[in-house]
Amino acid sequence: MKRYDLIVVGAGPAGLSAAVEAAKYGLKVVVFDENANPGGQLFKQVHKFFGSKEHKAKIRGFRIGSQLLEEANQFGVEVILNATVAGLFQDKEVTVRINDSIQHYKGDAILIATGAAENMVPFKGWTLPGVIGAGAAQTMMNLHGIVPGQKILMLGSGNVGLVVSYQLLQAGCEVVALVDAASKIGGYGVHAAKLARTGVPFYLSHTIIKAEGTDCVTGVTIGEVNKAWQVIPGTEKHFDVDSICMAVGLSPMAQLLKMAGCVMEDNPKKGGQVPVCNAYGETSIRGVFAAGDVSGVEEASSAMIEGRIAGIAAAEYLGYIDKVTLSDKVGELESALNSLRQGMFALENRGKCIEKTEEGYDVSLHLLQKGYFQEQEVANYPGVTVQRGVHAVIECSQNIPCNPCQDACPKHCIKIGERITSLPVVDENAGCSGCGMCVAACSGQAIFLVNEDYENGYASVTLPYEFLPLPEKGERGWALDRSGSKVCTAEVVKVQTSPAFDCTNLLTIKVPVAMAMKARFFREGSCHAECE
Amino acid sequence: MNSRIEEHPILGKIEKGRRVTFWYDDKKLEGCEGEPIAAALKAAGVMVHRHTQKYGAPRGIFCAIGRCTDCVMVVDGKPNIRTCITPLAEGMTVQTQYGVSAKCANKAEGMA
Amino acid sequence: MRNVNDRSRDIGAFVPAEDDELLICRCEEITKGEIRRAVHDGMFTLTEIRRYLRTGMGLCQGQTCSKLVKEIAARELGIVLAELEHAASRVPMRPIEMKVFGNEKEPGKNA
Amino acid sequence: MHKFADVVIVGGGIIGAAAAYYLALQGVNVVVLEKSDNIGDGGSSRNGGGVRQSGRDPRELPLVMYGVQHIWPTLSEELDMDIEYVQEGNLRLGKTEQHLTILQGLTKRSVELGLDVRMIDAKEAKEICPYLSDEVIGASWCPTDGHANPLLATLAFYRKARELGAQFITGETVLAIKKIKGKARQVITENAVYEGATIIVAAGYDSRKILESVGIDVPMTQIMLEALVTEAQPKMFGQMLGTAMADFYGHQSKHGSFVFGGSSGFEDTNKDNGTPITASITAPCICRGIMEYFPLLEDVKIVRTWSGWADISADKIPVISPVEEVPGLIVACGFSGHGFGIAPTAGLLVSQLARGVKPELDLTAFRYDRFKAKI
Repeated sequence: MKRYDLIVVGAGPAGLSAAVEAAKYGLKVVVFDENANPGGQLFKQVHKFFGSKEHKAKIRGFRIGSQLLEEANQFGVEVILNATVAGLFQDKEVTVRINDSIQHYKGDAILIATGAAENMVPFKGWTLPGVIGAGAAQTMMNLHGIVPGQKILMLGSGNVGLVVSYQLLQAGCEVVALVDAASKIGGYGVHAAKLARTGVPFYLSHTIIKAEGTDCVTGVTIGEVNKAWQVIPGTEKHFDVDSICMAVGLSPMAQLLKMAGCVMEDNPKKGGQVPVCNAYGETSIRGVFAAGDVSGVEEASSAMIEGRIAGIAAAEYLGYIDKVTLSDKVGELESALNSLRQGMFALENRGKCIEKTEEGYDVSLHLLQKGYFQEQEVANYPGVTVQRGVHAVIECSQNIPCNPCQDACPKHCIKIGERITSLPVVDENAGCSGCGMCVAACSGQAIFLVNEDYENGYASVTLPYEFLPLPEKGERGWALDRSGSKVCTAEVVKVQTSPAFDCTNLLTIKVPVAMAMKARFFREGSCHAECE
Repeated sequence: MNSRIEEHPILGKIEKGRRVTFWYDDKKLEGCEGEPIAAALKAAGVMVHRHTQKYGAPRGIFCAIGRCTDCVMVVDGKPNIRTCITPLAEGMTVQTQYGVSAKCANKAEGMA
Repeated sequence: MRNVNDRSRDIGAFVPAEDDELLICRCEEITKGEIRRAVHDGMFTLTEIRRYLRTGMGLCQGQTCSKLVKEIAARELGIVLAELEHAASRVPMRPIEMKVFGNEKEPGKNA
Repeated sequence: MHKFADVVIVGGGIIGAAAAYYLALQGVNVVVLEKSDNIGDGGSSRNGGGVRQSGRDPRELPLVMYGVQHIWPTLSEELDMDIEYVQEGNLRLGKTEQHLTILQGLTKRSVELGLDVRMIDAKEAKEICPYLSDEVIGASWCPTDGHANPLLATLAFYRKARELGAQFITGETVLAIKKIKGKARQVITENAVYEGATIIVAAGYDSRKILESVGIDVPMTQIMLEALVTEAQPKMFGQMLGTAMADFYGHQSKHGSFVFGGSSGFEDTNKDNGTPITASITAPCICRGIMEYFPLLEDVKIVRTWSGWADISADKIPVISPVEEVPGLIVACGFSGHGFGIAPTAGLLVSQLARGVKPELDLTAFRYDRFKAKI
């Protein structure tokens, strides 16, 4: 029977990273993936990643996927696509369906990296065509170039709900509302802010009562819930929609590990039923490893590091490296992994009510309930300063593991320091040149350039813009505030596009100087009727 | 608005396979070779893939990654084919599934 | 030590709820009410509920509904989720045609 | 914890549940102890669901014929739960002359005991089941055979018995039986002592270890068989199917999915990791076996495969017997992989033994002390 040193199931971030790492130490590795293209969730993620340089921060998901693939080919990893692993048997044997045949393989070590699948929240009418998972929407848009719907309601305010809603806007859909039964937004504040300022309303403490339609979704009714999750009569609100997207969490797909007889545990913090693993990702069966969302739902960045750790552990298990090399290599990776697992969204902080940032700044409750800061709150944060001339305004208020803005600024105006979860501090006398590198580098699109001396009576605001059609210089339209409401007319005075910005265009608009700290988005549109 | 994304702000032009024709029940439709059947149907505005066995309820795309099996249809005569992961090919016949078979196969089985 | 599960312990009578009509298992079309009633018929484990109602026995083999069924059963039994063991996972992970399943080929010769 | 009951049953499978049902019907206070977490987790839920008379060992025929005449047809009604009993006959197929001679032998034996079963040629077999391949040259045909849903039948007995007051406890591993003043009185588990006037041991292969504690041995081995389940299909045929060489057996369930059991030839030596786990070579082998007889099923998709242990007694028929040298003990195990069809009858007979009533049918052939050396 054909035998490999390491058989990896799943060519996503964890699987590919593990395969690359193991191959680096000489292991003969094969990766099976049931899909037509590898990369797992990576190839659906068009947003820029968080973390720091070692986590490939500010690089878009699908570009990381291609880099991993190149590395895999470079180190001789065999990646077999359209190959469905049907079962994991005793003696580390897998049967794989390839085209119209079943093939048997054995691995001296097995690594399962099958990721996670979407949770469901049943509501009346949830089986109607048009009700889809958020991952399904991402797959349709980013993989197949198909618009999931024209008018969409998003259920779920975690990072997936926020990011996929933003991607729906980029694909040209209208997101009529973002709804979550929780009282506070689950994902990063910056993701919520970049959505709120385009005008998408947030309905926290709300849930879906029913989806309407006979053959497919034509509308939806939501209602406010009390502490006991019961809908409060009279708070019903109706929307005409053709799609409802569910982003209500992920569950590990650990069936192969359970089938093989690994000891499993049901851990709500990890997303459900996961294999019990040691620090290297080894399950209760010697030589069977698990990495990525399958052993605990986090993000792709941690999945990649978990994959590398498991890949190295497999190399040690099969005697390709000794214990000392193992602990050195894994030591570095573990510190990279731990740096990701800090801050407000760390595993141990899930569900906790955090009122202050590490530095002691107040956390904005309004941001967490409505998706945007109240005007006066913004000035509290170290990234927001008052300066003459052009300067960066960083509306970043949560301790999340992310520091690309620090490295992006050629003039070192932005400082985060050792702990990458610290809030960015703008140095008032470092002399910003207005290059906009920080605006483009920010994965959360939370950095603006503001110049209150642009012209007498007028200020300029440079904002990140990732939509089509891209407005042109001289075009007039509306400036929207953080809540997405029109605050004044605005004129586009500059549009910057450059490969260094990686598809984040910089739009500079001219607004009355009083609006400098209000205007945060632009929507073209004829404003003759409503001019001042 | 056409439900195919011609140009994406991040992904740029979406390259697709050559145009092919296929049968959807008794209508002739067009799609791109190699894209999932479900994508071609969605682009053509088709939402209902099947009607369930017990309640005859309409179902369509739900997970789009080949797991939930809600998008199954009768493809080239074979029922329960997951259209969200089956690539489209020239001349395919795709039929709405009623219970576990195409309506025209056995009227009695299908929903009135 | 296995957890001892006395099936005559009182879990209270079945009380109809207004969302009993809600469909939970999409493949086999089984409602929330049927799952709750099954628990009161004595089906105290997910494997028993699965065999009794066919939840999770459809084409997707429970990938979509098993978590929902578990939450409903745990609430009906008044126990924590972790106390309910998922049903066994079995080959094949995805449906495979009989002629393909029977067509064993040496690796590397994927014609 | 010390619990008392009239009858303590070891084993929560279909035999234990059926016996508990029939006893509870008579107002007897019953406790059923099941080692695993689930009722019916052993062979009771892992079999092909055949309610088959043809091809059975002659000694078992009276039991299954009694069941087919008196219990199976009204069992759904009696337990007020549809156990999907279908009586549309059994076809045992042959493709070679050698197969036909085997089938003729089995048929002759059953006819002598009054069973309506006969040999038919390929043409007649195809009239009964049009989907058969042309390679089938003959079959044995028994019109009164049928099949039912083993999962539902087991849980139906359990549900009704529980409703009638029988106490079922899962997760209770029985360690030993203890005599008190010469009579079997106590069942010792990891957690408690259960005491009763009568103790029924119906725990499949595990019965052997439990009975050892009172000096009784039922010669049994354990083999692992596998089955596969397909996606639902439109109704194709209602017969129970099998082959002369038993390379596969099964039926189409009311749900529309097919359940086919079979083996790879290694069922005596299949390895497991403590739980019944499938082997990578078995399902492909069963598929090939099925397609030789039913080419039309080649595109049907398999959605699940599972396996289970069968407790095979030395002479391939069960032990259903009181044990006079351990008064109060009754044994019901060793159903050798074909217990489902006779389970309701066996449950009834065991309940009669437990109540000290003369069993409906003669059980001498199933004595625990029948195992004699060959010379």
